[in-house]
Amino acid sequence: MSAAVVSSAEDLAALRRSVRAFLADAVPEAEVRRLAETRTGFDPAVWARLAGELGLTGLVVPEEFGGSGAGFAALGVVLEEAGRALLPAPLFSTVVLGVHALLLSGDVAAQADHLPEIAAGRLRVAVGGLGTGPRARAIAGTRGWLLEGTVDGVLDGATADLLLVFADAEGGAGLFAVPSSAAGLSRTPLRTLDLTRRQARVELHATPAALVGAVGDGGRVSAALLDRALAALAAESVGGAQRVLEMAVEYAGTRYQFGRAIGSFQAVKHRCADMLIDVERMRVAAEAALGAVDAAAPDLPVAARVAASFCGEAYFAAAASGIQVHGGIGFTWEHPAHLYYRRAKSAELLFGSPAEHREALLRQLGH
Amino acid sequence: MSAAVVSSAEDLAALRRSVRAFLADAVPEAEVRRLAETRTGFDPAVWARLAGELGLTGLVVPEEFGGSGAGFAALGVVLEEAGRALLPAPLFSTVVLGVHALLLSGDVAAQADHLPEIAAGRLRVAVGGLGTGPRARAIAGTRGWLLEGTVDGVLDGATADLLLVFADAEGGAGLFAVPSSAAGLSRTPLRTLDLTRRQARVELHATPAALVGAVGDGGRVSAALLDRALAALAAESVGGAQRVLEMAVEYAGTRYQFGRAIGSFQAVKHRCADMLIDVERMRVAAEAALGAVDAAAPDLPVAARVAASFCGEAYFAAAASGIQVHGGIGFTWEHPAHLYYRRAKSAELLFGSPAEHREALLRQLGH
Amino acid sequence: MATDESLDAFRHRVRAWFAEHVALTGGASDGESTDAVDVARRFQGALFDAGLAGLTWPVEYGGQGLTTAHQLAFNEEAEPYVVPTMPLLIGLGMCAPTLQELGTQAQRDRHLARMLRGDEVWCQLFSEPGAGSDVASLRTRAVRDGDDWVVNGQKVWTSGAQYSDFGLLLARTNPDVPKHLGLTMFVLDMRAPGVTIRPLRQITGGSGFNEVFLDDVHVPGDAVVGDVDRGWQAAVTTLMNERVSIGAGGGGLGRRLGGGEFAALAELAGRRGGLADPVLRQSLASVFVEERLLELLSQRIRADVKAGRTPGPQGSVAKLAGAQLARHAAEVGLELIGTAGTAWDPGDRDAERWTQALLGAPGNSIAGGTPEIMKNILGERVLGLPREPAVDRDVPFRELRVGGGRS
Amino acid sequence: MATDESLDAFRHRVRAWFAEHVALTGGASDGESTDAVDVARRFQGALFDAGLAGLTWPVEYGGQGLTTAHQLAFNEEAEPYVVPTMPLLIGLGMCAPTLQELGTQAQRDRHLARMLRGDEVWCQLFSEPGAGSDVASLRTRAVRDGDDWVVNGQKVWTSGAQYSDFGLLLARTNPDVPKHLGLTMFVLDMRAPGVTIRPLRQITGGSGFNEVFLDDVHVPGDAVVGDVDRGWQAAVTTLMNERVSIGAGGGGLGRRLGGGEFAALAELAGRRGGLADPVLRQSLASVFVEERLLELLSQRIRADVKAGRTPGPQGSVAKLAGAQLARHAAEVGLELIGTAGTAWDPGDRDAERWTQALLGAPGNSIAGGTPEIMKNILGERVLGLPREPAVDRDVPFRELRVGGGRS
Repeated sequence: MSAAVVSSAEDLAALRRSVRAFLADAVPEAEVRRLAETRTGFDPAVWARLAGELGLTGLVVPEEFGGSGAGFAALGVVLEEAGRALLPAPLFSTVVLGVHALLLSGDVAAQADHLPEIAAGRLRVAVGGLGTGPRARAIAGTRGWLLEGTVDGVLDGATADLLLVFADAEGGAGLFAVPSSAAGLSRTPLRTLDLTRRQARVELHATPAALVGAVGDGGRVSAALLDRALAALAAESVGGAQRVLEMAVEYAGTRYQFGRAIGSFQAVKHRCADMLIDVERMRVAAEAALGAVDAAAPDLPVAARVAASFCGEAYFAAAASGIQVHGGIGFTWEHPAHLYYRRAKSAELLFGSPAEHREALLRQLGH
Repeated sequence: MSAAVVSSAEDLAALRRSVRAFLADAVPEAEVRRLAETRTGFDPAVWARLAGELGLTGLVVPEEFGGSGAGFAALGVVLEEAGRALLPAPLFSTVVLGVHALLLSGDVAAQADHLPEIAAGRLRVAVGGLGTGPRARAIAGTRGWLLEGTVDGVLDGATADLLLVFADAEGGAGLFAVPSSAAGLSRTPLRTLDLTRRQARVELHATPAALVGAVGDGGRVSAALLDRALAALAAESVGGAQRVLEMAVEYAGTRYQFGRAIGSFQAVKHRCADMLIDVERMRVAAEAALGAVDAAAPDLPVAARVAASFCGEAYFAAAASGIQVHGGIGFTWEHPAHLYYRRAKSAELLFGSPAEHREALLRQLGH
Repeated sequence: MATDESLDAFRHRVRAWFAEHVALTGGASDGESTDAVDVARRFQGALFDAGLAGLTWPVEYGGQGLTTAHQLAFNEEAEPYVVPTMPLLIGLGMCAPTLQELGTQAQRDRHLARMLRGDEVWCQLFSEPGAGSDVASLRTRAVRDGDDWVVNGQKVWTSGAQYSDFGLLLARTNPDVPKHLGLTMFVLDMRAPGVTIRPLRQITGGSGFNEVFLDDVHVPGDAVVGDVDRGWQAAVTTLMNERVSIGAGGGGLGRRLGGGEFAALAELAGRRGGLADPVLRQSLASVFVEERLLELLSQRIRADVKAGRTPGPQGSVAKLAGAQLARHAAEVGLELIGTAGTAWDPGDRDAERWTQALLGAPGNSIAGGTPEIMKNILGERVLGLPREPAVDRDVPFRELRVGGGRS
Repeated sequence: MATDESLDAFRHRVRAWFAEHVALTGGASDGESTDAVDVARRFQGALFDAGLAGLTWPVEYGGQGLTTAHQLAFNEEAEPYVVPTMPLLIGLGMCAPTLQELGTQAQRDRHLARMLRGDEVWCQLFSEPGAGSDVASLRTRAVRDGDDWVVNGQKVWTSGAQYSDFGLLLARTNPDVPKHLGLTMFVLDMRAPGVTIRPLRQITGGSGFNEVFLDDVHVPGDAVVGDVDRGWQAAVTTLMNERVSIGAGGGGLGRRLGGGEFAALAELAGRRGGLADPVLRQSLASVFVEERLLELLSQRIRADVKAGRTPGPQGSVAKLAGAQLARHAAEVGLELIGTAGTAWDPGDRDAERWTQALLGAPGNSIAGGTPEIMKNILGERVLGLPREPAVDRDVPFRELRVGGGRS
């Protein structure tokens, strides 16, 4: 289905069905495992179909730039399904971070350059410098901006066609675009806890870069982008946690020990109930954050931190609990449980720890 | 039995039996409840028997001052039993805080004045200024020291015959003795969360006081006393938590719902097991702290903070869990469960919160 | 009565009524004092006279026969006011729907309109000392005496027994069949001879519940609700209505959601110190998160009810999360107060408030369904996990071991 | 051999032996590589030659017939060294005591001295894919074939299968009786035709366990340990010895206690920042407390063993607390490392260590008894709470639903 008209509950449900069906068919667990062993970590053919058949790379790209102009409600549905399937593809990096960095920058020229390419599935974007690690510096040279420094933990940074890097210039922080072919750019894949999401170290040595938006506006853009990233990650985590819960319930209902399905034992039943309680709370937290983006609510930073601090811990707790329900089989390599366990802990720490999110939340609340 | 010879495991077991039997007979639950409604909160006749028949007020008083010269191993046994029975009596204030403040002060004259009286059961002592609240000041007047200020939360402060107050003088902190008859002394009972342990606000207005030990030595004495207080409180808490566990297990084994003893349901069984796990850990924590006092181990401050930070939270968790096992009956006034719940939360906060104990622990460890 | 009235006109009428009768609202509503009951009766009577009581009830029972949309409009208009009808909620929310569904015509005619006017206050007598989570194991006996019944036994956790006119009583009428099959529901006149009510003091010192002793209480034969020996089905109807009524309110014993635990704690921290402590800041933020999630769950439940959907698992989740929040907030409050939370001057309202909150937490967690029962419901009814092997399903009640508990 | 030797003389002999054979100690001992097994065999052989193996075993089985005091003296002298006998522990700690107690004279004569010399390495084959916590529901069949038996089935979680010479096998010999009554224990030659061993890869990437497939494996009649159909009692004996052996080590799968999680984390915090963060300081202090309590529990267990007392509940408590500490420490480690714990340069040993610790935590919690099973043990055997109603006690195994689990 095209994502062109995605607004009503029925549209969202249809979008969910089509994404779920596609992923079940194109990226089943065996394929996720296979891709985890490859160099790039994703399948360009699947990426092309995600962009073409499903229109996902253009989902939130405004219509004037060739996209569907959908909002975070629709994006949340897609990410929930991607999280459920552990889809290894540069979706989060390109569609959540890349597209929204460009949109938030307000730089119409850069948008016109890149968004249609993204929507068409021809450009994959990674964003660096969003987190709290070391940042690059931007120096105004005679022939334009040059970037210098190292940026760690760039999602899909090794395979992106375009890097958008938050860097500190003399007049303040700014967002800079660096094509993958730029001089002085080197990208090193890192070892990752999460086998289904790649990260890279990006080193910049006098690397020519194009300013996107204005110097001094980078702080605003990165803060707003972070809120959106947290909301999106929460949605993705809901999908993963829901799947973990379903696997646990299915196992508990069909695994017999001591003459009974183990799910009839209160210890297991209540463990599943605790997971359900957390998943339900994750869901409302994520939906509130997504809704706050779509409503341009002033409350968004609060909603985003609530979602981030809760969903990070709850997803990991659910993933760990899911392994416990499975017992021995749950900690074997062959069982998918550990893929979620890895993803969950990685998500918990990706944009700051839950404690950091809570501290930020309290500041947002004016305390 | 006399506490004169208390050293071996057999002696300690005998001490435990005699204290438990005495308390079961002299201060059963109905009596604890009755005393909770009285003005002073304890029964002088029982106090006299604790001092006389059981020799508890002299238990840790050195033999040269008329006591038994026992150590913290024996004191811990007594306190565990007192905590188990929720004994409402000024035992902790007099025997733990009062006796050890005098012993730690090194002031032989003050010891000779007061310890024999304590051992004989004729003097009840309260100690103020040990915690983190506001402290009194000590002013050197022409006729000796005068104390000025308010000290909050003095255990058994309203009924003690003698107050020992840590106060700040010009040359540093010191310990000062104030008889209950002193001029300018006023004592106000406070409302307490724990119905079985009284606390008072002590106000001092130009109150004459006798210096115990040396000015400038008060910091050392109060730190050493705090370690002992934490070890003692942990022992008391073990007794309470153990009793809470026993009540829960007894109820779970005899209460039938859905045709089964509720203790056969894993939710209840595992709740009791969790309580057991905590009680066992409380026990080793408390014993290590008591042992560190007796061994004069340099590790004592660490052992004391380990015991305090763990036992405070674990006792309260056990008390709350015990109520849950009892269901509706557990949150009625008539059931003893809430007396332990109140005691546990009070113990958790009495000498600082668990978070404060953990921070102090890390400092003790040199970090 | 007002079926032709447009929704807008109705809304305006409600708004005007509240503006005019504001003096009737906002009174003490702790639900325990008889004063609160009088306030509730007067308010409900005025509402009835204005044609604003029982909006969605059938006209034949004294209701207005209006739509859910009218009810929601009413609720929205009522939002700014403290509506003092708490003492009537069990009657109107649980007992009346049961009578509507299962009562005889005579029972409906006699009671429903009076309940709606606030002339009759009702309570519910199901739980017993030996039958808590397992209500169906109750032992109160009703024995035939000609056309009548004689009831003996003891009930417990009866909210509002002391001021109620009537109660829905569940009693055992056949002990020779399995426990669910021998129960019957009755209308009990709370003033009948042999009914003795004793307040049950809780940890907090308050007495929101009662014990009710039934000694040779005569109940007329026409007081049976539904069929003899089919009382369990009737009780399930009553409890379903309880769940809907609690669920719509957002879970947690009528606890007002977004009641501002975080706001109160943040204010406390600002006043007594604590906002500068990074560790306490973590606790404060956690309370905010828990509270926010509870609000969101409650919104979801209300949206479901509004849309006519059966609420999902959020009701049970909200009950559990609400109890957890209450305890957590109380613990954080006490930690902010520090040692003064163990002993305080009677004038220290902070210590009073948060120690009371701490003492109320266990009741909050247990009443209305223990966490164990709520998790069974989530595990079995929502997740579809298998039940425990039943050891009491096919055993005559007489042979079943019930209650007990010596400690 | 050395029964006249005084305890002091013995201690000196041990000390001298270790000083002389220090080169044999401290080798790789991760218990997985065959290299480690060779090291273990050589060390054990030297120990045997010196008359220092099987100190408390009867002389007739190749042991020294010494007292527990001698064993403790040995342990104390061994403390400074890394004793590389991990791969032999299942054989010496679980299988050998079972043979001593239940084996035939021929079995004892054939195996015990060889095990003690390190010439035979043993493993244990109880668990199956369908029989985890419920070992007695295992499905591997042993069918009589003349005097011999033919075994078919699959075992799992078999530590050391890949380098073991023999194993204690539990198999079903009678499916027509309740599950505990139709099991028999056998000595299995791990090199027999039909035995296929496949390493089982864990979350961490390591392979500490194996699957063992048994296809028409012929087992001679004289390989039965104990009586036919009385294998459950034999297995209980084996598992009791496991518990004593784990308990004495301090719980937690041979995990070295006081292994210094706190020290490592404090060092990490000092190096990468974190000691200045009051919230992280709380986490660090909590790890210290958990670790200290675990050490104290372990001391208690050792003291009980030393005094000849049966260890109390501390063994199960230590197992649970150890797993909890392992996970907690790993989580704190990752929080200290921060975002770099999600992606790191291969040279970042901190990230490697603590992510591995996190990945190992679930196995630590499940292997050797899930928390659920440990809490059942504590609840039933220590606290005396009633068991679940048994639905499988009196049912012929053939009619029992077993295993499964589709996800």
